Amino acid sequence: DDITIMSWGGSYSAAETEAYYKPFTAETGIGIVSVDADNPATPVKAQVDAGNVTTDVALFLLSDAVRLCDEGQLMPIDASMLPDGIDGTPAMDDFLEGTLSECMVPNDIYATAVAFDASKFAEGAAPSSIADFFDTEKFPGKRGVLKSPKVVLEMALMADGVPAAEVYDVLDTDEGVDRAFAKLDTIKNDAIYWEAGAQPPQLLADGEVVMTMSYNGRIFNAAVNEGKPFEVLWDGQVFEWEGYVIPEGAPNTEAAMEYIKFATSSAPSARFSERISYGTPRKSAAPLVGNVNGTDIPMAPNLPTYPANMTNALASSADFWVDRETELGERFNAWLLSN
Amino acid sequence: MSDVASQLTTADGRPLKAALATAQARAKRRAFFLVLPLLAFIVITFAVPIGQMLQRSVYNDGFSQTVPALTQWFEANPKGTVPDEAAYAALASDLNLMKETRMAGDAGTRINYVVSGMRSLFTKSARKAADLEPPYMAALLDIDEDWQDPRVWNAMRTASSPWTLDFYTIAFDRERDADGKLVKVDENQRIYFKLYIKTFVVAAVITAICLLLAFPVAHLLATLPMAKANLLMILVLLPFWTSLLVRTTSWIVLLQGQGVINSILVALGIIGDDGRIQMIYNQTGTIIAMVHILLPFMVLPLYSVMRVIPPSYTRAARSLGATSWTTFRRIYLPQTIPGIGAGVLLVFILAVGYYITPALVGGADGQLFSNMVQFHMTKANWSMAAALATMLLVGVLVLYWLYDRLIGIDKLKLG
Amino acid sequence: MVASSDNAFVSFEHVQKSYDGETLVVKDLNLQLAKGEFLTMLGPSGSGKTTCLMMLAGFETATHGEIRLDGQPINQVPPHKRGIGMVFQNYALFPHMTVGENLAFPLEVRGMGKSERETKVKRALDMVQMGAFANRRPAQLSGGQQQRIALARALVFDPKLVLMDEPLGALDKQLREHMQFEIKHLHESLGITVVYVTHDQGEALTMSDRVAVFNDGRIQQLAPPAELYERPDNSFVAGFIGENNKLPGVIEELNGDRAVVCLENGERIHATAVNVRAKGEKTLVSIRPERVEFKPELIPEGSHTIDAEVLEVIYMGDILRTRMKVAGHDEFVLKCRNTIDQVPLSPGQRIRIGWNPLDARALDMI
Amino acid sequence: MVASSDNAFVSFEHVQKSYDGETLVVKDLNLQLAKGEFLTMLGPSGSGKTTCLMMLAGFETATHGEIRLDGQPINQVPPHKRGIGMVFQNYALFPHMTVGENLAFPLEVRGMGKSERETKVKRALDMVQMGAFANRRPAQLSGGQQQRIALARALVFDPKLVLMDEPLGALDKQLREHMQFEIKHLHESLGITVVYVTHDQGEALTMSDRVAVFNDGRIQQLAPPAELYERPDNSFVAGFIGENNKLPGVIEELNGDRAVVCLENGERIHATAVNVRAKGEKTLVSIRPERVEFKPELIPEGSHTIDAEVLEVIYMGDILRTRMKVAGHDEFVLKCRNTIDQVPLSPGQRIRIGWNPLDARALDMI
Amino acid sequence: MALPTYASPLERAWHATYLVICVLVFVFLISPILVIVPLSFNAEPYFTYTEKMLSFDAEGYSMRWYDSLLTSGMQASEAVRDGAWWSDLWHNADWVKAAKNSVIIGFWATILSTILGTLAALGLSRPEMPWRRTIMAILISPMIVPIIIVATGMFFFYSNPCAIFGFGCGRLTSTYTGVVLAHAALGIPFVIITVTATLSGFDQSLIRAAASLGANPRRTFFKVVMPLILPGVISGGLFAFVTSFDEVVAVLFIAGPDQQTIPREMWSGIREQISPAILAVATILVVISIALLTVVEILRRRSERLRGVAAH
Ligand SMILES: Nc1ncnc2c1ncn2[C@@H]1O[C@H](COP(=O)(O)OP(=O)(O)OP(=O)(O)O)[C@@H](O)[C@H]1O
Ligand SMILES: Nc1ncnc2c1ncn2[C@@H]1O[C@H](COP(=O)(O)OP(=O)(O)OP(=O)(O)O)[C@@H](O)[C@H]1O
Ligand SMILES: NCCCCNCCCN
Ligand SMILES: [Mg+2]
Ligand SMILES: [Mg+2]
Repeated sequence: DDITIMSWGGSYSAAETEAYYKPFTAETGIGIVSVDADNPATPVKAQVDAGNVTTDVALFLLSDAVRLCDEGQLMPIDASMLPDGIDGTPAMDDFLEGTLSECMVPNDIYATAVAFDASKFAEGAAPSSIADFFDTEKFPGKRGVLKSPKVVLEMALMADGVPAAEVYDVLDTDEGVDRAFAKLDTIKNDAIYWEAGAQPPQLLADGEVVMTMSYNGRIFNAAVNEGKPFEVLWDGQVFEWEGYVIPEGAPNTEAAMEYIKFATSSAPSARFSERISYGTPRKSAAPLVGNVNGTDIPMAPNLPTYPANMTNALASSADFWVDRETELGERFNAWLLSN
Repeated sequence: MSDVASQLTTADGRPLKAALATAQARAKRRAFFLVLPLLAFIVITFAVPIGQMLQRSVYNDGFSQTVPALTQWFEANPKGTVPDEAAYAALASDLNLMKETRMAGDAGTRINYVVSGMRSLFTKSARKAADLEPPYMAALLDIDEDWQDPRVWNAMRTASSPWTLDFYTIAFDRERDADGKLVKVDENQRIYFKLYIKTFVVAAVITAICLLLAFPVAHLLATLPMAKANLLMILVLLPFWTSLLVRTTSWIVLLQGQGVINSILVALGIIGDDGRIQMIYNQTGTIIAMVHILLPFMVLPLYSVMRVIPPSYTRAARSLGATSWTTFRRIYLPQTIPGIGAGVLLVFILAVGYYITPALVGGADGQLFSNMVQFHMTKANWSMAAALATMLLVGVLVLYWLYDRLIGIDKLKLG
Repeated sequence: MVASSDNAFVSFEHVQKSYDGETLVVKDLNLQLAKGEFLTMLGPSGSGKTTCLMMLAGFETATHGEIRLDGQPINQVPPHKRGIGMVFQNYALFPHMTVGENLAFPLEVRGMGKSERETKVKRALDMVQMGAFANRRPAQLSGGQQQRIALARALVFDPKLVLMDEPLGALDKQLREHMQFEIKHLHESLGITVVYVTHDQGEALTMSDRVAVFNDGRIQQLAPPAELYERPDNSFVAGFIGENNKLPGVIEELNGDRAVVCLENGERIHATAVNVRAKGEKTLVSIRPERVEFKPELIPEGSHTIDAEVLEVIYMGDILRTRMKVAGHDEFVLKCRNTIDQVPLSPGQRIRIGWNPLDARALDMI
Repeated sequence: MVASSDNAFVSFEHVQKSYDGETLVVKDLNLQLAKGEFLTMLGPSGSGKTTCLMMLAGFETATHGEIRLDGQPINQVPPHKRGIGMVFQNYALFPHMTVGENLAFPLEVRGMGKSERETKVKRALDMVQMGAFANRRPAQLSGGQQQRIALARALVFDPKLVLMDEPLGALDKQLREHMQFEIKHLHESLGITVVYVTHDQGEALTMSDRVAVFNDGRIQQLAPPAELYERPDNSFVAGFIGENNKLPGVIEELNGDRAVVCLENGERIHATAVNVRAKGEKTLVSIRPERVEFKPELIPEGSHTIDAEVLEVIYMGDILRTRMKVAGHDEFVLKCRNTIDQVPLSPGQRIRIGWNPLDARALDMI
Repeated sequence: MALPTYASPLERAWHATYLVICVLVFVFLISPILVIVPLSFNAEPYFTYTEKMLSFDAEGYSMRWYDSLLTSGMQASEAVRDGAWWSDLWHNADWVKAAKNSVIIGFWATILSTILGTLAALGLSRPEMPWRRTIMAILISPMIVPIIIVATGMFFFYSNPCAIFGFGCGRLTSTYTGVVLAHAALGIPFVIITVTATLSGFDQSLIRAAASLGANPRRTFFKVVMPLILPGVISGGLFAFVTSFDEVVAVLFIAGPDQQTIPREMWSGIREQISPAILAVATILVVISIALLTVVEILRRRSERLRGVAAH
């Protein structure tokens, strides 16, 4: 039987197709119907609520996976059933700390980071820290800001000097929230907001902004595939992982499980990372990641998981956002509207 | 007059009005049967689904379905009762149920809408529910102090019934304080009401601009010979065929700082390179792009009405001494009212409901009320989205009613 | 020819109509029409003629009463199955069709073949002398041309009943006479039934089997033309049909159908009593202008003669209309044939006029 | 009264008009109108009357020639400054305004105050007997009522020139006569100039100072009513105005304005030569029905008498129209006044009729 | 449109202004379309006029987006472009499939909404129509409710349409019928509003005339009413079609993988990548619609000529 996989579409799904779908079908004979969604969590939740589930596997952000899992809408996945790493490490140990959760098997780790067009800055005068993003004196000009409290508030605090490890403690207090918004105030007049991942490279290419928050994969794409002089600033970025879930009531749970086992095993995971610059959550897969598919540029240094990129990085807290998203979302929207 | 009328009767003594009504009943039925298929269609394919959806704005069983014990306790104890050990015992039993049915998330989410940050209270406690031992109050407070927060208990009491007005409370920028009284939320959390008003204002501005731009064009098209008019009509229709997404993107290309228009102006020396005009990522951008998208919705109804206005009326007016302007204002314009009405209705309502374009070109303050609906939909907060949608719906219906009152839907029908 | 309500082709029984529930536009209409009859409705503007036609055609519903067509209550038959041809007062030509297409329309809906259709359309167009206009749009026609097309369209499918609402109103005399002839001819040769509305009394009198005079939502008189003209039932009819000299007075003597009336200036005249009941009643004595003579040699024996002062002579082609002052009334009219040997009267002239007392009719005072 | 082209109030000079660039609807129109004149356009349907009015009012442009109003080429003056009141053939009442608003409109655009406006509107409505209808919408009026409103609206603002396109066509005789009187009265008391289109010859003849007979895009004759009727320039005019008996024949003798015509049955008659030029020419002898007598005692001395066979007697109220066969033609008509002592003729009867040879007019053969 | 000779200077000035305004509005309407056409040939994946494009350097232009349109989804896109390749394209290419779906769904949704909507507008425009305002409000409500609510609500309902009667009867989601019904509902307000407005100027006596000539209501409708209100019906139908043709949210929820439409295809991965491919699609659609409109206009003129009606 065919299985239906719902994912992000675009280059993300293109990478999945090459790294997972085609080899999986070749190996098992199970066909794959690929469906895209703006954010798969929304239609999946609707499908489960309506008792009309057509999706077998979906790719979720961690926070969505936690939320829907708590609500009983995703099948719990016993991580111990996952295949061992290619080096023999049991699955439970092979996945990076904390990335496994009750209902989701992680697929990749992506980061939202600051990026800029290197050609627009003199040698050595390029932004070098997250604080620079908020420094309009030193770096006048527009900047692209993600239109979401998540990530943005964390970055604001880090730019304001809060160490990554303390960000959520601070943000959990009213003063911390005020502090984050106060920091945001400093760039409010210079901000161009974006929502779609494709917008930041466009903004950079058009010269509309001097720097922008962006998903690291998009910047990498522009740089490697189109030769754009775009660079990612590996400081104060926020990373999160996303992965596969099985909706409660999915029509083909067995084949779905087969697929997840296959896709999240070491070799395919590495193949995936060669095709899009998101890090693999499998420790055993990291060394397998070679050059960017079809080039001789090594992929590893461009991944959010590359140790040198992780010096001042923050792991997005699903627990925090599950609790506070509604409230902070409303406050963020109110802040956007206020002058 | 009507006194006399009510006394008027037909030959056999029936009131004339009644006789008239009977005589017209057939005609009424016939008219109604023409509408019936569509009405049935809309009711089945649209009204029922939407009704069910909007019902969620007052119905949310995320909490109520997993708290049988607490519900009993709430029924037995009036509002304001300080939760006692029995209450906590009920809570513990319900937490156990949540754990079994994996509903803690649902329950927590429901309470979290009202008291922020309380979702994890439920998931966390449910996870540990199996280990709870009496006295439950102490045990639960041991897990989290928040269990004695009266706001949580108030929220649980309200949410123990699936029927609720909580979401409208939020939509009106209100919340319940510890005593359960309705108060305004913090200044920096107030958003919906302001946005609501703003949305209608922006829609009105867009409608007005569309009307101003569409009127001359529709008039030109209506007065030109058919052959020429049809050629020009292509110019109106082309944008129409083009995806909304593409057109919106195209406006970004045109309007942005380094965009086509600014670059042309710079090249012509009209503005300096550092004097580029900010035409997008603000209200201006939203309005320009939306006017462009909605303009055909104004032009076409105007055109189809203008095309059939006989020239003899304008002639008559001129012969009676009216200047061309007066003729236009007093004779032509009133006869285009059905078209204006249709266009205004279309454009305004569409403008109120748009969210993609404002999101893409609107910048910080470019979002409209529908963006909020969208926001909650993507967060799967059906109830909140439904409440906001209902507000939008009611707002438009009130305007529709006003329009009917002031101008009259019947103005859509002359005579 | 006159139909009873049982075997009537068309019958209106106690029909009332109100548009607004406040005023009755048709008050109590009773009318029977035999098959093949030519009935004309005549009446002042706004008296409900068009409304009656519309009810008969099925486009307005009577608020009360019953209308039957061929014995069937009309409500049972949808308008398009009634086989009624209709000429609308505003023509109602289809603006998007050419003249030819307008005419072909009723034939087409009857499934008539193309060649037969074309023949019929051509014949109908020729009848109204519009053969050359088949390809025009209605907007490109003059008013009279439009009316002719409307007429042709109502007749082209040989309906058994034709309703015509002032079908010749926009035509000149020549053409009107030609069309009157054509209509009469069709009526007779095809045996169709016609309900005709006109403002032209000549038309009404010459064409109709019977004329219904409408006023104020009621039929005032329903009679063959001559009877209507010669023996009007009331002074509305007398006044409405043809020209009429009216002298107010009081009945002094009443003797069967003979009356003596005292005019306002005290003069006594003899008259035929028509609508008066008692001595002392106020009356209007009506005398048709053509029954009044002024040449002494033409005033018949036994005529009543009276003094008159000529006020105005109006040239009307075949007739010279002479207005004069008689018994204190200055609207008294006399018609002289415009013959070459006519004695010309001139304003200010005083003459003596006379009429046969049988021609003076004492009517009710309205 | 007749204007020369210099001092004329309205003048058409060599005006041509074509709608489609193919056929000329108006061919060569020359017409001068003096201030205060009442001119009527009479002509068959489609002869270009409305088109002329439209050009004068400025709604159609002449393809050729010049129209002047008050000495100025009309092209220079916008319609609303021409001060022309117009009654449109299709009324053109504003559907979105009530009757009262329709009437107030021309006053309002002239900036007249409210109370004055109301007075004037009321007076105009009363004039057309529509006082009670001020609050109706046009769609709620009968055809005749709409026409009356259109008339009132064209007159309410006291224009100096009024164009009326069949303004009384939808009215019954009584009302029409009343309105004719009102229009004439306004014309005389206010000194307004009127261009009037009508199909009613009686109306044309009684109301006008001059009548322009249109045919085929040209003015066939432009003359005062009596002249038109008595001395038509050509057989189109003779045939178009009034009723006419036409006997075809050949000129046998021509002597100044006296001619002897040989009719088709060989009979010879005397006639006045009007439009004939030579012996042997074909001609139509026209004799007005009212100039023909059949009572032997009334046939004047020196009359030409001829045999006739009565074919049909048509009742027309004041007149009995008798159709008979004369000299082989069966459309010969004679009109008898419907008097009580009239000798009734009946179909089949053979009589001898006569007319004064001066009344027989030998015209061109069309 | 020519101004009469008596027009005052003010009128002339206004007339000129009016024409200028019209021209400007047309420019406004069309410029976004003009802008996207060259960009669809951009060699780069951005909506930016690059230096190379501006200097008309051939390198700045490419067909890559058109190529990607054709080949994406094909089984063997690299094969020689022979008959098999084209057949592969026709059956498997994502955009071709999407185009087919868009046309099919748009067509049926338009038919459904135009027929039902016109019928209802006829009833609504009769003076004797009872409860007109309320019914009108119900009928235009699909336009008022935010589309995202509509889509979700419909998804829930269409998942098991018989649930309100308490039993199951299959689902409408992931079916053509479901998408067509949803799109028809969304298109109906446009038809209602435009047709009602057009009917308001309609001379009712023409309907009577047709009936008196023996035409039954159906015939009257098609032969008399329809041709006269056609501009309104067409613009209503056009609105309905475009609504369907440009609709993505309802498709997102209701359509299955087999019912992907053009906008849905554009939407795919829009978060991930917006590429000039969507501009290429837009350009192709523009070309097709110009061709269609031109053909329609030529046919119209031909039929006028054949019927011997002077052009007006
Ligand atoms: N808009 C038009 N396009 C083409 N031809 C037209 C147009 N209007 C009128 N005509 C033609 O011009 C001729 C003159 O029309 P006009 O309306 O002036 O006649 P009319 O004398 O007023 O006739 P009626 O007495 O019937 O109203 C007619 O043959 C008519 O068919
Ligand atoms: N739709 C309507 N609504 C209200 N009143 C109407 C309507 N139609 C006609 N009337 C009124 O009904 C009365 C009769 O109208 P109808 O049209 O039958 O008159 P008519 O005899 O045909 O007059 P005319 O000779 O002027 O055409 C008039 O007073 C008119 O104002
Ligand atoms: N707020 C939702 C952000 C979703 C970002 N997804 C990025 C996916 C990268 N593969
Ligand atoms: Mg009438
Ligand atoms: Mg005319």
